[in-house]
Amino acid sequence: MKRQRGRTNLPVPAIALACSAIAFFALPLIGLLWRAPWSQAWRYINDDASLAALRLSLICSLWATVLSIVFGVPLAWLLARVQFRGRSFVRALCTLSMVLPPVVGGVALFFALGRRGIVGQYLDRWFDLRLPFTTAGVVLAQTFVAMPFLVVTVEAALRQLDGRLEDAARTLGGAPWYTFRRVTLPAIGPAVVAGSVLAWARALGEFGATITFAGNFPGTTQTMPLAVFLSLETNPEKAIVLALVLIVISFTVLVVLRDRWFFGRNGGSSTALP
Amino acid sequence: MKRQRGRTNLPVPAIALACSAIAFFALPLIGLLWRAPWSQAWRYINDDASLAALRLSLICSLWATVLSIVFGVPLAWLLARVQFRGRSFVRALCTLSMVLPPVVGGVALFFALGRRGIVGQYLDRWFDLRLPFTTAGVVLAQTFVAMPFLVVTVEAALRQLDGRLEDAARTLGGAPWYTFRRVTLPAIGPAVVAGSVLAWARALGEFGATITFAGNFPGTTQTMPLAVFLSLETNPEKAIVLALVLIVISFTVLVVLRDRWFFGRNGGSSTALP
Amino acid sequence: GSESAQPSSDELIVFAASSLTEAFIAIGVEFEEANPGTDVTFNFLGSTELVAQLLQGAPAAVFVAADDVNMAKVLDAGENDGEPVVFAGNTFEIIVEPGNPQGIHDLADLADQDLIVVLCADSVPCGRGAATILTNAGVDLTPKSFDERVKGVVTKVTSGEADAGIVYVTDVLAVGAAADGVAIPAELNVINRYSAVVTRSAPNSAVARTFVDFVASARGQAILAAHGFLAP
Amino acid sequence: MLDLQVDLEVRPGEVLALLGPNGAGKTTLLRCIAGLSVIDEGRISIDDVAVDEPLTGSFVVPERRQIGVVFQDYLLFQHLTVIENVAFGLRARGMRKGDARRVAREWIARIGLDNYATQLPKSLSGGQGQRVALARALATEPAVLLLDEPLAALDSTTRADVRRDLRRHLQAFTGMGILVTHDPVDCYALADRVAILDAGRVVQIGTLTEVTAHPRSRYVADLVGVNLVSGEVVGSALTTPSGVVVIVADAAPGPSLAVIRPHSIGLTRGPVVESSIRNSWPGEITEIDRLGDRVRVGVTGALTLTAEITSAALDAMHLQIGDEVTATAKATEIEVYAA
Amino acid sequence: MLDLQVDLEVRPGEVLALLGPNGAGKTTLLRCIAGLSVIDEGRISIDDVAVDEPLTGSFVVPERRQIGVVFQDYLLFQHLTVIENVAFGLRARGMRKGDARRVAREWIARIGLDNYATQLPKSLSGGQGQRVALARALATEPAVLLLDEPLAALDSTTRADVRRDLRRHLQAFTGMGILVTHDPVDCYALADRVAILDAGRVVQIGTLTEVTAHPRSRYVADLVGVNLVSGEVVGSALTTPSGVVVIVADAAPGPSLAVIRPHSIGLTRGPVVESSIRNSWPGEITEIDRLGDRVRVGVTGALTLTAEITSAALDAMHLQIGDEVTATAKATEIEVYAA
Ligand SMILES: Nc1ncnc2c1ncn2[C@@H]1O[C@H](COP(=O)(O)OP(=O)(O)OP(=O)(O)O)[C@@H](O)[C@H]1O
Ligand SMILES: Nc1ncnc2c1ncn2[C@@H]1O[C@H](COP(=O)(O)OP(=O)(O)OP(=O)(O)O)[C@@H](O)[C@H]1O
Ligand SMILES: [Mg+2]
Ligand SMILES: [Mg+2]
Repeated sequence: MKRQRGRTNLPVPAIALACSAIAFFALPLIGLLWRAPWSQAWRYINDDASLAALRLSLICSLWATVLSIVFGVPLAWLLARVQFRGRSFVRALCTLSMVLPPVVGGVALFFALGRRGIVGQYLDRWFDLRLPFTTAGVVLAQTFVAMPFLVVTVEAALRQLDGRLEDAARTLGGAPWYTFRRVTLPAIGPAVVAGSVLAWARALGEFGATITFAGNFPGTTQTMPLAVFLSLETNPEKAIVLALVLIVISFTVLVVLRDRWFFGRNGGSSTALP
Repeated sequence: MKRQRGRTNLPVPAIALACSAIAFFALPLIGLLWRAPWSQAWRYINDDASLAALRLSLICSLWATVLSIVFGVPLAWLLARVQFRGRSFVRALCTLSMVLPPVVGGVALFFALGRRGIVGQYLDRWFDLRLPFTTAGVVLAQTFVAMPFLVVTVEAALRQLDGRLEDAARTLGGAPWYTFRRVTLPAIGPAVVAGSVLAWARALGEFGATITFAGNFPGTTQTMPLAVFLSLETNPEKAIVLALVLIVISFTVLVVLRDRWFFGRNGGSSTALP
Repeated sequence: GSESAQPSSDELIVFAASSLTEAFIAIGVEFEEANPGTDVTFNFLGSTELVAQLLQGAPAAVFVAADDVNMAKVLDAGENDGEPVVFAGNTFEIIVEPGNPQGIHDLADLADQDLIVVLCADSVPCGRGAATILTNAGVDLTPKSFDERVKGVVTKVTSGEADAGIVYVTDVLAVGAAADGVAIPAELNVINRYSAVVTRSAPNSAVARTFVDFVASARGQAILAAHGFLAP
Repeated sequence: MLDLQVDLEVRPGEVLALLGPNGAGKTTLLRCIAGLSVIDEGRISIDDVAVDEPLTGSFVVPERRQIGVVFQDYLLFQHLTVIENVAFGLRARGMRKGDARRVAREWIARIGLDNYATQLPKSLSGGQGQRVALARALATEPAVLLLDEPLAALDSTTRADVRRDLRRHLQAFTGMGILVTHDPVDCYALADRVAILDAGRVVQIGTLTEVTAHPRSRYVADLVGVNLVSGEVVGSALTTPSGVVVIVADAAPGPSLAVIRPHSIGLTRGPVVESSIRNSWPGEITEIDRLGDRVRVGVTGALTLTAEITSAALDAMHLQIGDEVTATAKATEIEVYAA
Repeated sequence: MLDLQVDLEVRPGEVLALLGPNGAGKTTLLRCIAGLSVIDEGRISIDDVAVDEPLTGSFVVPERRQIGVVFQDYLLFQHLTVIENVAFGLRARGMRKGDARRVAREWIARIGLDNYATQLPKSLSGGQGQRVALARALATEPAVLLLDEPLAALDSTTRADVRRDLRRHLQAFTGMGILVTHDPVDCYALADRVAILDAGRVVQIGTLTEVTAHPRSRYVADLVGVNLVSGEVVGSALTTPSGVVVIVADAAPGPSLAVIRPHSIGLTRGPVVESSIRNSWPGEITEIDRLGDRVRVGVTGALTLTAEITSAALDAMHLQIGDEVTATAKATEIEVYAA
């Protein structure tokens, strides 16, 4: 209840491991900062192409996150709560895009949604809708690689949740959807936020599937990682600066969404009894 | 308790969304299967280089997963349970490698652990230890990109867990480490498994950081995604076959680890009171 | 936002091999000045990736390949409109760290077991070139890595992780002081041919053809030469 | 795990108390009625509407059943404040937010937790949590109330208050109530009839007076605090399976149960030599429970009996645990009925 | 939230019962003793070793305190079977697996759950869960036992059995016990002394007889089932703050408390005209609780009183809720003591 005296709880070896992990993540960042051409930084950032890429990256990754949540949370719910034949198969299917080398993912997306793809050819023929090489294509490619992270995280949380809380809500007259929205979702809040962060970060960093499926057109499909990658070919210093911009942005978002927002207002132990 | 009559619980719109998501993941796979050159498949697979890449991929991704668990779980614990200044910052730091385009991640690893890197130069000078261009380098690169997925997932689960269960264990004489191993870990089992699967999948599909930091040498650093990518340049059909092999393997692992294994023997609602 | 990359009438989309990036950006600027109202957009990627995208219906008006193999793929698929124009060549150099601390002076020096040498993979043009050169020189070496991109080799050398590699002359030039080049004798060297073609789906093939002609023109050649490319 | 076979009817306006040992299936039965568990055969109907009937496949989902449930472990929503918890059912049934909060606030006042309205459940004590769970279930004014040990964690003062409130509520309402409890006081105060459940079967049902007058199981006997002996009556003697003889007055022959009330049992030191009292069982004192000015003394011999004597008598006789005593009872004070 | 200021001492071998209204701080106090919550000032010591003393900064972590805790909501480990739960503490303290299981199995037999040994807690009923929690805490034979309502969810038969077992255990053991309960029977059976906690303060402490003889709070009076009146004694009359006069025999002047036992209160219809009985308070019947052959009748007038009469008397007088009656009590039967 009060102070934390004597209550760290973590054994020393665990802290040592955790700190090594932190160092492991910090060192490459320090490396980037160390090698960054600070005098040139502003010039590299304040460049139309870079800014356009940044804008596009933010918009697309946000859309991809929204799509991941809208489709991924119900999917996780289905996987966690409905017993059906082939559930393991469906679960594996939905983690597919994580193991696929992203470029292959892009090629697979072509086969599905490209001009000659299974579904894409009809989209083209009937609706005159072409997804490859468009901003929508970027969003799709990002969603394809990012959504599994949300699904897996949320499913795990649903399984950890006491289903009887939902029972209680239903006896109070909560229809399934109401119950889900007002009981299930808040209870698994930390996991949904965590999953969204994972998906967002993955979408923001997406490179291979995007460049393959959506191409690399400044302003419409050239996202920040593509800009970074291409700068690496021509101007490694600029690449470092742009990568740092990407890092700073995600840092800002994650740090600003502090613990309180991040993990709901009860900040932990949300399935506890009084 | 008994049958599932009348207890699907999921509202129809949610099922519709979930099914769309499944279709979205299934289509690209179907596309790959459709375009796969089945007559040649066996020849492409049963090829020394492919088999070596496959072996290396499995070994490295397994190691990366193990390292992610060993370092990532304590890190998640630290982030979830210890209140310290700059916690949000550390958390953001540990999701860094998710937003970094993988190639830049590889370059950043050079800056940290390479021959001229911040730490790497001393490893080289004092221990004659060089990580780039080695299998260990592959494992490191994969760990760098994969661990955040485990950390974020496990942290969310720890926050969802009722901390008083750990209290109970401590009053029974469980030292922190014992309590963690026997109470905390099993209770967040689903999330640790989910996080490990995410990390493993991400490691298995890792391409950019690996080729940058560890290079591409058959037998020591050429993993499956690298083999797939290189084949894509010369022999796209072979690339599809190899990608399918990667998919089949991860499918097998995920389906074989069925619900029971996957989510612990209580299969859900693990924080319920009797 | 789902703005499309489908071109408007005065927009010209050029798919160009990434080794041409600096040179073509300069050419693009001059071309736009010379043809008011046109707007050139480049998609710089590895030739192979460009071919893959082209075959998937990417909206390119001009395709520029770094080697004959990739150009052949486009021709085989019938995606071209007219014959390709060879407009430049590129040769190879040994890339070493600034100041050449390891004292590498010829191909034979690369065979030293203590050196960390990286090459391009066989599947990409620069890898095939390097392999031919080493065969020509009778040098047998085991590199540490076969990179999938020539820039990967460059990055490894400029970041100090590798001691040497075999890359295009233009690549060494592009990184400036970050690396030095060691010339490879012409009799051992290989020339890589760059060619450009107007695509079948080009919405305004006239403008596209004007661009190809501009690249092959004296002004285009001058810019290319300034970036280290050889005449065709 | 549990094989539950129950045939029960609760009339509108009636409250049925459900009693039974731990693990008897009380909670499970409530879950079936609420629609949270599904039955394999038979029929559950509410107001003559079959809400669960496997034969016809009819099943009404829980949220359509107009039930209120107080769960044994409360199951409060940890992310909602106390007032939001109480208002939940009203909101779920479509009441506007402001109205729902007003009603909820009244309920919170009634359970005496005004100061906690905007707190999260995790900052409540056990008893406070139980009161919130009760208010949450009652707030929707359901047609069927299912209460699983709703007063167990309350302190004595609060329990009396809440019980009184609950009685008022149950009397006013025309629906059915089923109340699981281990406290006979709750049954007396709240229930019209009592059903005793054991291992998934109803072993006794009736008004409280009927059930307590003629207990048919050790559970009920313990509950109402009487001694129960079962055996075979021949003539005026009831013989237990272990061979102990209990002399009784006018009993029909056959398998029977005998009730011996604790205060009709007397204790003497040493054997009873000559007396009008026909029954005497030697034994050892195993338990002494003081309850105000009366004392319950457990005597274990061939029979295990509880006698109730005054504190004064206990002190005068200097009785202690371990002492050898004889328990005596007049045959006329033993009530016998067919098993 | 809670401001807890307590000064308590429990001697080795002694069991202290902790009673008090919901939210009084009982659970919080146990958590502090267990080392799960930290105190701001003062000192907690076990066997003369300070385990928590902010002034000196000394703090002994929970796992070093040799305590056993039964939590109010059990907190069983859901991923471990019943036997693994019970064996947990033994294993944590380094006992070999086989030995730990053997000891655990004995405990499980003692709580009557042999059939459930290899089941997971989620397949237990509430009462069964509580028994497992109890066995888990007792199995390590701790020096200090902290029991938070350990018998609340048990049925009456099991409760008596477990209580007897617990008493045997507590008597045999030389450590200290603190027992939170709302049931006076538990206090009688298990505790040597009783402390009454209210709003974080100890309001009364002493042997059970002392505390129940002279209750100092409505909570205790309700608990032991007596009526408590507080006021100012002048001469032979105690006057409550609301002005009601209670005639008492020989009392010292000053602020006082008066206990009126329910069975010394009589009820008559209409006003009492002439009687040797000096006290008579008119009121309305608000409650009738039948408890076997006795009935508790709540009368609310200027005072709120509970009278205990026989069922026969109740039926003879046809008393019903809402009837106007007069409650009477002899001055000599009212016990008065300084507040
Ligand atoms: N989820 C479950 N899986 C398997 N068995 C269960 C489950 N829940 C309960 N049981 C079993 O069903 C039986 C009845 O349990 P139930 O909870 O209905 O008992 P109860 O009468 O409510 O007991 P208590 O008074 O202790 O709460 C018990 O033997 C229990 O072990
Ligand atoms: N985690 C918490 N945060 C804030 N306040 C709390 C917390 N836990 C308990 N409280 C408050 O502390 C007070 C004492 O709670 P505690 O659980 O100790 O009561 P208790 O005496 O055990 O009551 P009960 O008999 O109902 O279990 C209560 O008013 C409660 O609201
Ligand atoms: Mg129950
Ligand atoms: Mg408590």
